[in-house]
Amino acid sequence: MSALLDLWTVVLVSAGAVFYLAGTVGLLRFPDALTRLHALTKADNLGLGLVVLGLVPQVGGVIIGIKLVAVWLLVMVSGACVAQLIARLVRHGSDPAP
Amino acid sequence: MTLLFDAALVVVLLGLAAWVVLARNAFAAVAAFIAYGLLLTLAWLQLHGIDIALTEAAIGGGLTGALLIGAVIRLRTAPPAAPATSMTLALAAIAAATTTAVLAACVLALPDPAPTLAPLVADNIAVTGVENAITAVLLAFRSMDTLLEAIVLLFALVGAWSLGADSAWPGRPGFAQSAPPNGILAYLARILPPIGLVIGVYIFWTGADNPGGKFQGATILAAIWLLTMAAGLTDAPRVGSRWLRAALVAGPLGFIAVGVFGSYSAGAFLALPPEAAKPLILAIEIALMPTLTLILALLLPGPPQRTSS
Amino acid sequence: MNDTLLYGLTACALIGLGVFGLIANPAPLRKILAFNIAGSGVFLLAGAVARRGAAAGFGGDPVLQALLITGIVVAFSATALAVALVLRLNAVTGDVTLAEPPAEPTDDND
Amino acid sequence: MAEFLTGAACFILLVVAVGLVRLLRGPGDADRLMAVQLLGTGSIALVLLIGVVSASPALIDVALTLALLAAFAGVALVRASTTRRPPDNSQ
Amino acid sequence: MTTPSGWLLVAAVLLPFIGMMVGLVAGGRHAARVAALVIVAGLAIAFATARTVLDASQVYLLGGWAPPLGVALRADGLAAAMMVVVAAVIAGIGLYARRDFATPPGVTEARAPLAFWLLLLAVWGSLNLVFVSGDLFTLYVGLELLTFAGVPLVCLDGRGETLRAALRYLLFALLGSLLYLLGAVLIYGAYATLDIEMLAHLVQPGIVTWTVLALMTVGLLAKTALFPLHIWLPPAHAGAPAAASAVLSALVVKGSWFLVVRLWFDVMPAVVTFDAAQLLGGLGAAAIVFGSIVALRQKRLKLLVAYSTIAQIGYLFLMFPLAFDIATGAMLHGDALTGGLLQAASHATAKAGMFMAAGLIYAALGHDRIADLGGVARALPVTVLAFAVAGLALMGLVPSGAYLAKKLLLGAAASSEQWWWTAVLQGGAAFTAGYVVLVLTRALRSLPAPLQLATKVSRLSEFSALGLALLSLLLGVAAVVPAAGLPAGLISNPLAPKELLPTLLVVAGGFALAATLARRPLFGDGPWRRLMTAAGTGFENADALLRRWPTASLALIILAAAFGWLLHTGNPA
Repeated sequence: MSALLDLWTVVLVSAGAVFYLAGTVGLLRFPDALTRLHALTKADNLGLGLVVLGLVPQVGGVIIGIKLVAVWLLVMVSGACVAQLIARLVRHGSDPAP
Repeated sequence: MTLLFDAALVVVLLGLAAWVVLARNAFAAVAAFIAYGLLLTLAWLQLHGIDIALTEAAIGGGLTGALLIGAVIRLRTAPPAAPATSMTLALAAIAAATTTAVLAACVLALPDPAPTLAPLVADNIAVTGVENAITAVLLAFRSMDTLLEAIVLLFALVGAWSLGADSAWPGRPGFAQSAPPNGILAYLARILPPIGLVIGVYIFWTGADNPGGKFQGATILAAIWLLTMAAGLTDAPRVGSRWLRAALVAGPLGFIAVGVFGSYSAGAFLALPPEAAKPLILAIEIALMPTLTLILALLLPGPPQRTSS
Repeated sequence: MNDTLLYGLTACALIGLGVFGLIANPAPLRKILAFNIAGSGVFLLAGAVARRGAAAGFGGDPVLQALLITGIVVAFSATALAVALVLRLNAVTGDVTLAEPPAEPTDDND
Repeated sequence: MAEFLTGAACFILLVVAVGLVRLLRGPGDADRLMAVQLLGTGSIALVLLIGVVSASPALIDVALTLALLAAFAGVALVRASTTRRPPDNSQ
Repeated sequence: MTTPSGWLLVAAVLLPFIGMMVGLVAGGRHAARVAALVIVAGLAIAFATARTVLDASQVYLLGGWAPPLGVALRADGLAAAMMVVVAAVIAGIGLYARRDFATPPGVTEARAPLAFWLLLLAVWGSLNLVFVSGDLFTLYVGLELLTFAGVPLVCLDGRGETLRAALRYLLFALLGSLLYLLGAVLIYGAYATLDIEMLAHLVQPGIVTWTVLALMTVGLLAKTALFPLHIWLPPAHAGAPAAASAVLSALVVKGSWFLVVRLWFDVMPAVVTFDAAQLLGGLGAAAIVFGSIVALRQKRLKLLVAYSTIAQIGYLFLMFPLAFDIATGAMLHGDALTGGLLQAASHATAKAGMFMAAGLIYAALGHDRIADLGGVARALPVTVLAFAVAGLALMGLVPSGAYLAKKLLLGAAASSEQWWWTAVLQGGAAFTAGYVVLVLTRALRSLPAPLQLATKVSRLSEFSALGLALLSLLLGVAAVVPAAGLPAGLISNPLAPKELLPTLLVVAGGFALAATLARRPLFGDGPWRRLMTAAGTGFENADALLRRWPTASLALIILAAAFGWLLHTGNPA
């Protein structure tokens, strides 16, 4: 059982790390701010999500596991909102007319 | 492996710090500083300072970043200062290198094994009734420093307010915010506060026995309040408001009151009678919490700028 | 090389970087940033010193760690006050420079 | 397990650190902020990894704090860039 | 152990802070009333503390926790004396400022008056904390409190140039605190305590302690504005409202100076070396010459007084080399320290009086151009008298505190065979005389028509300035009080030839300096004057260079290195 859980952790955390890599590559390689933003939000939220899910079996406690998932949800909400805000900033230029 | 992580962290930290200092673009420097603050949080964890990491996460990740971003954007219109001469740069580099070298020599010369007060704290912590040693130091052994820290914050706020224009006194700090009420910012400012409130109070509450405490909790609450201000959902109070001022001094005055109580019940100012130590520590923290929240939040918008809302 | 030494020496380098910025960068806001870098170097040094003092079941000397938290708060309030001053200076004079303007030439032959 | 998780932490740290090149290059404020944002999510993952490795659940509180304030820099930038200052009420 | 009257120390620190908080809530006119109440109570506490300290030093263990875990407040004679001086000066300034910082009629609250009264109390509490705190970190917090309270005082009137001065002050002071904190961290790393008394027994010379002492000293010098680190002082002190200038110039700089004294005499007396003490004294001597000459070259009275503060700060550091005992290789509490303390007391009172007088002249004339001061003595006799008395007290005439201090320091110089400091002490008075003579000759000149005053000045303000100046002039009487523990026979008949001759020489020297260096000739032109004027311009240019940010901050690092090196080479470790 324990070995299976460890395997779960290894696979998911590794996958999460790969998504971080994808996010970085997108951030560096994509041509303009909006596409970079697109790549970034997908990648880092998924990356963190996979890391979180991978770690859940390792923390040994339901409450802690829930807190762990709460971290991810929080990042998703605020990440999505900030992405929206940044996108608007990019589209309107840095000082839009009111 | 851990040392490898430490080494990588240190390299990135140094690179970011160098970028903060050397970057041409001021906004890039500020952005790098925020990133630097995030990584510093990791460094505190590696150094087993979880309480410090929490403080750094709340202050560095939240308040300082927002403060500096606001400032750098507002200063964009200002004419640039004359750049330093190459002579200055060379001398400054020599001075900086010498400083680093001498300090490094001092670090290498520190005694081994290191002297420490940890055993003394361990011997005395039981009397305070709390389990978090940092809280015991901050609110029992060296509670004077904590009282003074609250007063420092109050001084900084009074100092910042005193910079305002006479015509705006005693008005509201900062500029009016009027975000679209159904915009994404307002959305964020509606869903984050309840969560933030829970987390802030939780961090405060758990601080007696686990890492956390009034200061970290207050920072989180302050950040949340600022968010609602930025979204235009709330407005900064008038600096002339009597209730605001009363709340600003309630914490330190409550702290002093508990201290005076200690001089009657336990024989010394700020002393805590052992049987009531934990409730009194909690009382001090509860008194300080709203004051710290208000001051930390109001330090960002700065002096009063407008007489009406 | 152990971890406290690594962080201690890093702290020294950070202080050096901050000192360089404080001396060489003419813009006040950048000086404030440099002050914060140097300040975090001092705090990191304290963190390394506290970690060296780990004993009695604590991961670091709790007294110094507690002082550090106070120090971080004081540094934040200093930053806030300095930023408020810079912004106010900019609002009143329209520029931000520490250099004093040359004396008015009208009463120079006094 | 600890070895693997520490290794993963090193990897993520390096990856997001490379992403900081965007912070250096820009060109816009938004690009720089995105690099910070990536580093922010990365550090949350790192905090959690360190927490599991060192078996200290209190670290999750640090991650929670970071997550809660992750949006803060972005909001500050957007607000500062879009707030028009009143003409001059300073004097 | 906590002593029976130790609670007085807690009260001395907290009462002003509580007053500030209550004043903030009460707001408006009430803030001034709260300040008045606190000043009365604070004076009583300061005198009561001094009274108890005469019997024994007072200690208070906060929270009942003994160092190294807890924090102790301690008051020795040094601290108690400073507390009394500060309380007296605060009281004088409080009286003086009643009119300047009254809330205007028809308004419930105005910004500047509220801020002034709150900050006045804030400065006071912070200073008391610096005097009595027995812990290096609590002292750091106290220093920051003092800075945060002092900086807004600089720019109370909100003009751009004062905001710039305040920013320079804040940034430079922050650099200073950073070095201080760095020193505190290192010393904790070496000894795991920050308690002054425990450190005094533990500290051994070595690379860590040399670095610590050098860093902390230089950091504090930056806050004290000792030459060549006076980058922020002239614009800040000259631009602030007069009452605020008096607070800054007479009191705030004394806080960090006091900490240097604590460090050198009480925390690390055995780390100090002869050479390092000479360097500190040498900076003081340079400050006297430099500050006085640049003061003579000023066009505006408030700037002149601000530059004279730089010279007076120099005086405060002359005692360090004289207190160094070659036999034991350590700093000794003795006549030199007493002399230095007396100097601080007499400067605090006289400087406050002088700034207050200058402020009144500015208010009455609507300007403070030195060249156009003619007729002011007739229009404002009490104010000019206050300026004159403060000037005489600073010059060290019998029976001023500065006179007594000079006597003690001359004695220490003679007994430690450091004759060169005798020359500095005697010559310094002539420099002081120079700018006093300059201002008085201008002010005493009569005009054909009486002056039209821009505003009527307040009697209360005039007399509080005069009161503080007289206090300084009469401080020498302390020698007659047996409790002060001063050697007998320090005060002698001022008209005896042995006393009269130096006095006359000082005044004559002052005339010579004023005549040759002032911007407008006092008695006419000549080749000698042209030479001196050129030298004066050179000093002004040097001053402008030193007060540029890069120069000043580099000087800070260089000085730290110099102190570190002199501490290192002088110690056989």
